[in-house]
Amino acid sequence: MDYSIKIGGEAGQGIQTIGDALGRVFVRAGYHVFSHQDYESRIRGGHNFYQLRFSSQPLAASRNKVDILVALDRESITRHEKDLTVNGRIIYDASALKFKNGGPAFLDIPFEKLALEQDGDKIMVNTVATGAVLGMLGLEPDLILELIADTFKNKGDHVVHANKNAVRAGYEYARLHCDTCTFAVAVDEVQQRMLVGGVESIALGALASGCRFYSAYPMTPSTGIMNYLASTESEYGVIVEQAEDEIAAINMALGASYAGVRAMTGTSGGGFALMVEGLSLAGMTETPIVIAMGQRPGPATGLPTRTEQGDLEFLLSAGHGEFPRVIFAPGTPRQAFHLTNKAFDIAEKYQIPVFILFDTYLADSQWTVDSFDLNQVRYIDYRLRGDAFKNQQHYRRYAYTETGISPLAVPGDASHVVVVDSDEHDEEGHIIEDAATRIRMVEKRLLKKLPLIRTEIAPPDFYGDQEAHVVLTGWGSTYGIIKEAVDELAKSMSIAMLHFSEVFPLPDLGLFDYVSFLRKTKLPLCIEHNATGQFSRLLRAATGFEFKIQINKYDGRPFTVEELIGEVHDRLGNI
Amino acid sequence: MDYSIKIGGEAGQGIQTIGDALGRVFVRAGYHVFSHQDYESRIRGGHNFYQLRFSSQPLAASRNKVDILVALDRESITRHEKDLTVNGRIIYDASALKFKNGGPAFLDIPFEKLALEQDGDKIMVNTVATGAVLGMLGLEPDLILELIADTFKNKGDHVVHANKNAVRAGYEYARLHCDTCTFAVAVDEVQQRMLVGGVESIALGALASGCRFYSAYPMTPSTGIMNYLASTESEYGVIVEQAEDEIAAINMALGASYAGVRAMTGTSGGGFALMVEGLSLAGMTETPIVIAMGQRPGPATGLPTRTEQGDLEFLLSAGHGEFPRVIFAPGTPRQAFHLTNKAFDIAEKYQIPVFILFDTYLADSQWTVDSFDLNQVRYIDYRLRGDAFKNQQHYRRYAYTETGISPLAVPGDASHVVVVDSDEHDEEGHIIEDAATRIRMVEKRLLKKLPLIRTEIAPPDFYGDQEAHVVLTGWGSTYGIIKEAVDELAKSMSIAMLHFSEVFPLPDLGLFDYVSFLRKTKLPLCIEHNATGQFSRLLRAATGFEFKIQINKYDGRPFTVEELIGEVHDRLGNI
Amino acid sequence: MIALGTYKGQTPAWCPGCGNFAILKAFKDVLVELQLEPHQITVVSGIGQAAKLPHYTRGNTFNGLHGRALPVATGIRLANHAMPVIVTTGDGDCYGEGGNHLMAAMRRNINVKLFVHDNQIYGLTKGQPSPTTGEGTKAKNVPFGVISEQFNPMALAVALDCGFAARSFAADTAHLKGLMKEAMVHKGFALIDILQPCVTFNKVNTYEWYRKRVYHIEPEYDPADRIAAFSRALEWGDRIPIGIIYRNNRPTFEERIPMLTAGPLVHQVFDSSKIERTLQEFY
Amino acid sequence: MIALGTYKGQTPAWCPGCGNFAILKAFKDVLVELQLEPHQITVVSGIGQAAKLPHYTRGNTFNGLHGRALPVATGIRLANHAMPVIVTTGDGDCYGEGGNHLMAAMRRNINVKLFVHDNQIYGLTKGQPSPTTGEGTKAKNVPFGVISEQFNPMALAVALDCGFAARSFAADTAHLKGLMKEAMVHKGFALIDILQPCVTFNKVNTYEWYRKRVYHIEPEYDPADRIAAFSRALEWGDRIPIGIIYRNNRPTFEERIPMLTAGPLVHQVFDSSKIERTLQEFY
Ligand SMILES: Cc1ncc(C[n+]2csc(CCOP(=O)(O)OP(=O)(O)O)c2C)c(N)n1
Ligand SMILES: Cc1ncc(C[n+]2csc(CCOP(=O)(O)OP(=O)(O)O)c2C)c(N)n1
Ligand code: SF4
Ligand code: SF4
Ligand SMILES: [Mg+2]
Ligand SMILES: [Mg+2]
Repeated sequence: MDYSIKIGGEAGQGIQTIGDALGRVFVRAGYHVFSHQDYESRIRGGHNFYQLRFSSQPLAASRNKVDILVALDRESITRHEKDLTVNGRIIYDASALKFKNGGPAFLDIPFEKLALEQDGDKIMVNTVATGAVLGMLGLEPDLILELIADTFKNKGDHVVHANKNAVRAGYEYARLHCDTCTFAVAVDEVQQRMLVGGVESIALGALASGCRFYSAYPMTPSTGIMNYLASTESEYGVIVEQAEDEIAAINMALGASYAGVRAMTGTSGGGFALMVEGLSLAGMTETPIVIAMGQRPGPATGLPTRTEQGDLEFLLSAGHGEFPRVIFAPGTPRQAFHLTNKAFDIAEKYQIPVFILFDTYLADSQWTVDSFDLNQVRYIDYRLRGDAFKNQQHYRRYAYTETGISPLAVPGDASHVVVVDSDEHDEEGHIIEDAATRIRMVEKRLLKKLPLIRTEIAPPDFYGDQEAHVVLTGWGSTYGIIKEAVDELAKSMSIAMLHFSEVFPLPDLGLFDYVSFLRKTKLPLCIEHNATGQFSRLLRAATGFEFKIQINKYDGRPFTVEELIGEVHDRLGNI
Repeated sequence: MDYSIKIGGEAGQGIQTIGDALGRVFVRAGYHVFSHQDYESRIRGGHNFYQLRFSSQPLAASRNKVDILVALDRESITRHEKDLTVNGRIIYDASALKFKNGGPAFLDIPFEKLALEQDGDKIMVNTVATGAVLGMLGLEPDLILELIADTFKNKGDHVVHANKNAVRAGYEYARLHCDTCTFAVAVDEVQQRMLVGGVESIALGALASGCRFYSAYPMTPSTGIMNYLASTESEYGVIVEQAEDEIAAINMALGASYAGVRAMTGTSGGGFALMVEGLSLAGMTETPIVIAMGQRPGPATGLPTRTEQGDLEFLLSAGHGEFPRVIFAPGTPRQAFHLTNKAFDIAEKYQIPVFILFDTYLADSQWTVDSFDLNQVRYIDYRLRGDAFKNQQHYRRYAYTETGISPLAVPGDASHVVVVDSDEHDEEGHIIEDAATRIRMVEKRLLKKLPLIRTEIAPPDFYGDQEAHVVLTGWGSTYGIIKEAVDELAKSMSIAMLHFSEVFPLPDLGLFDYVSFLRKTKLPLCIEHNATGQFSRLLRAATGFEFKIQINKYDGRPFTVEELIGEVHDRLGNI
Repeated sequence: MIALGTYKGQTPAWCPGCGNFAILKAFKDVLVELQLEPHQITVVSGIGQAAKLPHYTRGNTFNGLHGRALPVATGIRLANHAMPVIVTTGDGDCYGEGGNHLMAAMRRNINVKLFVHDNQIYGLTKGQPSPTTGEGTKAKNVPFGVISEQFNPMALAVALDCGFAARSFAADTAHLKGLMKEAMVHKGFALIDILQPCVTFNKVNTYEWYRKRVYHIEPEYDPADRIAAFSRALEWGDRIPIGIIYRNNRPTFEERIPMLTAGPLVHQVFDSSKIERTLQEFY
Repeated sequence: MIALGTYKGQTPAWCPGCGNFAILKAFKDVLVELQLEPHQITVVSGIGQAAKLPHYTRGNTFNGLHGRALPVATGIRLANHAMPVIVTTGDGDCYGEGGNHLMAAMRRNINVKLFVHDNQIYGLTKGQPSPTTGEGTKAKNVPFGVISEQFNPMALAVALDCGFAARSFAADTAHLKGLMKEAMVHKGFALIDILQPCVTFNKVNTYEWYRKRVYHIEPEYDPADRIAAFSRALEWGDRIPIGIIYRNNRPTFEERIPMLTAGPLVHQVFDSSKIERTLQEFY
């Protein structure tokens, strides 16, 4: 059982409300869910859609086909009708769309009329549509009614009641009129799972890591992190500050981190461009910071609400001068959660900047997850605080050590002073000019730490045939798409996925020699959502391995599984 | 004949005045000159020096040894005495330094007293010292007297006269008291040459290229470009604007370029970090711009007055999204001049950002140059202006073309409008959201231009033995140091230099297959003024060739020729 | 003939009812009344709802980065000071991200017209507070309400001796058009802060809210009196003055640059022979 | 015992005679008089001559980037509002590169003390004009003289309702110390613009020049009157007022943040068990 529902309409019509509600219901009903969104950079009008898939099997991506199309505007039909499955159905409100189609796939449901009948409020069109979808599927309405009770409880009984009626009206209407519907939904065993999106997972990872300060300037697709963290401000005692610009955002976070709390910022490419000087400051002062960097298609403003993996190389060497950094690029919400936690751990342990490099596709897609593994969450306070600090005889912020890691103390906790400097400095943190100190500081800050940091990096994920002829290599948000493509293609060929979520520094070859593996395979392919193959270049610079064949997409939309399969087929001639 | 003079003293004592004057005199006397400077980030005090070498042979670097040490402070003696040659001399003013050394190398010249005797002005100490050096060398004083007449003519006859007397006083004193001096200066034929420094050469290159607008924010080592251009403002009709910050600097330059004039900005790493978003804007809008990026040791403020090659990788991928760029890294003033000209030509031709990546060492060093070859200067106006623009039937700023290059028109010159947009846009420049246009624009802006741009890039400089066993590879400002090291080492081994001044994109292998060449040699070495070998990594990413052995220096000082020779010797065991 | 159609652009992607429509209309009307052709002006904008305006009309356009319209406009004016340059921007774009450039532009008195669509909110990014958002206003990312003091662009303008500082209201078309025209003919930098209802995200400062409060500054008012202007600039609450708050006659930046007396830089011919003489100085 | 020696730091790399020495001395004196220990304060600075000050004394120090001291200071205060935070900065650093942060800090009223060493020039980079450089001043990069209007930090402060805005003169030690102490005890953001002779690059605004012009604001003056304050702020020329120009009692940013009522963030213990409950909301 594997159905895809597409909700299409204008910005502001509430397609997200419908999609989110359906997703929640399916999860509570015990299904696996995957959803992603496609929207324009405008607040009202245009054409957006929400693609939602649910199944009794785990899901990792959307599929092209549509079983139920909820068309809130005319364009939804024109654009997406072609994707309808044989038994698929389009539901729409003929009077609202001023359009009528009597074809067997079309089901005219008077959303507006039904909504108005309940409580005279057009807003409830979405609730009616949600009910209608459930009705067509023949899924019991209890779960949605429960959800409505939860969602609207703050708005009073009246609203809850009206919405419940609206659901029922849509539900009944669909059951009655979709007499030819053949959807069969069943679930083997109901297991409770989370339904969670990319940005929330990052925010949750930050909370689980003891992040106490988040300063940012709004920018798609990172704003969701700020919003989610803000909603937990008082519960977690975390401060979320909207900075006057991105320069201030990173500098504030560095100030907070210096003062002793775990700090983070988040942005997208254009905003990060403004943080680059601050990044270098983090490198020089050895101030821990986590930066969530949400990619969208560039250059410049580009396509602000769409997706791309175009900023990997930018991050690899952003900032003047040389200093260590780590870049994680989660491929799933679970990775987003755990890698954010790891980011904090490594940032604090090595006193370096660590990135969570995500993108709009991951940010906005929702996955079902059995759970996040809280036992795996690491929280070690590496700071020198309170009595431990007081007990130090001497304190030097940049004391030379075996590992290059100097004690990071909390200013004010003891009678020692904590001095950090963006100039080259001595062990105490004061400006110097001499060559000898410079050399020792570069060794301390950079050369000694680099090999240690590498030991923290986990090998890439391997999935599929150990002896695969074809290997689909990817990084970051393409995880699910590649995985599903491998599942399909495995039916007809020897294939595997190699996925990197810890992308810089690249994992050592000790535990898993992926380079030898790639050299051995007949058709190693690198798949990226960018035009020039940035990861592929990184791999070559670091290991010498060159992907002769790459699969790139740079139109701002993620690959669909079907597209990727097609691209792979196109290249099989190269074996 | 090959003498080195070192002038040491505190900031503010005028060592640069002495050095510059001596340099000018030597050049006018027909010698080749090379000078470089070493100074702290302070305005008064500390210890700085100016190293000046002159010879009847062409020069490309400083040497460790000192023939004449002009010690304006005590520290000059403590630090640099050890570098004195057997017949070398230290001149100093015992009463001013409150220090006396009767040794045969020491010559006490009462600079202050002699200066005061002329005109009661201590400022002339520098003039006296300059005269003294010339006296020791036995070089006729006419040239310096001429220079003084030039330099001080705006200050009136009195000042000229006093300074001439001061020169004579120093000159006579030295001739009289340096009776054991054995300096022998001679020049085969007097040829007129330029004495010119790195920053000036960049500025001159900009002027020769028709640069009309330079907006910048002061930052070492780029400020000299702004100062020099400002001094020519009215003559060239060039506007030099000090922006409120670097963000404004690059955006102003883009505005000016859009409006139809050749525009440039200059900065150093920290300032460039703030320009990164604007760089991406240049990429997206296809607005030509030349950026002079002066490296100094980072991260962050680092060592503000010293040198490093630490920002190459930063520039390679600065900016979000993908767009073409070109990076030139001149190794000599002559290259600085001609590559700045080439930068403008390529920026305008392909409508892309082009970098002149220099560093403090190149900025502050002065070379003798026979001349800049003005016939080689290229000035083609690629803009669509005036009647040519008026005669267009239609105009679209981003029209699709074979080459990806669309007509770049001057707004206002015709009745067509010129629309540029930082969002993804259509041919007319208006915002779009669709995938098809996006794809075509990425092709136009990036994929079509890339191969064309590569054809513009010249092969690296090769110098030395065609069958060399040892190859010293470098880029940018190390040119002269490597060349002189090769000259020395060639006496005892088969060696060559491979120097890249056009570093990105890397030159094609068609004209000169430097990769095969490197693979063939026994000991290919990569020499960089940074800690991690950035050029080496670039070469590997682009060509697969890996330098197994690198020579790096990251203390903020350039290699001396002798040091580099030592480093090479240390690695000969690897052959 | 220049008519409204001359200025027809893309269909706006703004929400129905948005205050921006009225501003766009006024903008076009003024250009028509001034009988300027599209190629005779350059419109510069940043990023935001307001900043999309140039696409919804016709003209030379530089739609740049969030917050950075003013430096671009400055560069354009320095390269071609015969070209009227107008910046259309939002309160976030101009008073938030771009604050430093605003101060510099006022100090320069660069002859650029700055029309700020001040909806007291970040519209395009879905409702975060901007510098002009009222204290206490709640948003998703500010659940406890804004605690920075509301930014007063008029007070800033008076403090920085801005050549022309005015306020208008999107829905008062005649007033807005009048001010836009005055700004266009003013010699020097001119700021109009245009109160603009955002019907989607700003539920406080609605048409109604503004309408109840705005009043036309009385004709006797003397905008040359800087102290009086400062008092008037501070007025915000039950009554909000619209009109020219402050005006002076400082010389423009452009007219003080000696290199520009020979005409716009872009039209000055480049003489490639000069360099030879310059190089002589290095011998 | 806290004495002057407690605050001994590196030997200053300033030019002999520089106005910064007097400011440094006053700064140390005030800390001694307030009996604060070095670890009980944090000094934040940017880049410039003024910004080197923290190295020449003792204290927790964050010497950050050019122009970015205020955001760092803000972050420190938000993480630890029990820590007095002082920013030492130059006119270029704070009014030039950092202008946007200055406006934001005033609007926030973050409890940071901002001491601007205003030498009306870029000292460390060898004499380019700063925002406070007088019109007409020539420099290597501005051969025809400055044509932007001189920036008036006091006027800006009054316009942005800055909690505490004062001016002093480096060579008037008693006055400067008095103001520094008042700023330290003021609840909220406090700016002191300190006129500081740069003996090397500023040949106009010398000790002499300042001495002839500065006068102490009369005791009767009421710094709470914003309009009067604005008039006073505009006074610059033959007579330059020094003293508190404007002061109000706005609540500080820190005290308006609900999360900080439980004490400084840095001392609030992290409860790692909460996350489990939060995750439940996603089922
Ligand atoms: C450097 C950068 N930061 C953030 C953004 C995201 N962004 C786009 S518009 C905007 C705010 C727009 O607010 P305003 O200027 O008031 O315009 P409005 O949409 O309200 O008209 C932001 C934060 C961006 N595009 N670039
Ligand atoms: C981003 C950046 N731009 C430019 C510089 C170079 N810089 C260092 S200090 C300075 C100006 C200092 O002027 P001011 O703040 O007035 O300090 P002063 O030296 O006069 O005390 C500049 C431009 C820098 N360090 N960083
Ligand atoms: S969000 Fe607000 S400002 Fe933006 S278009 Fe809609 S109503 Fe207008
Ligand atoms: S340059 Fe000026 S500000 Fe800097 S130390 Fe010297 S006198 Fe002081
Ligand atoms: Mg707005
Ligand atoms: Mg200064």
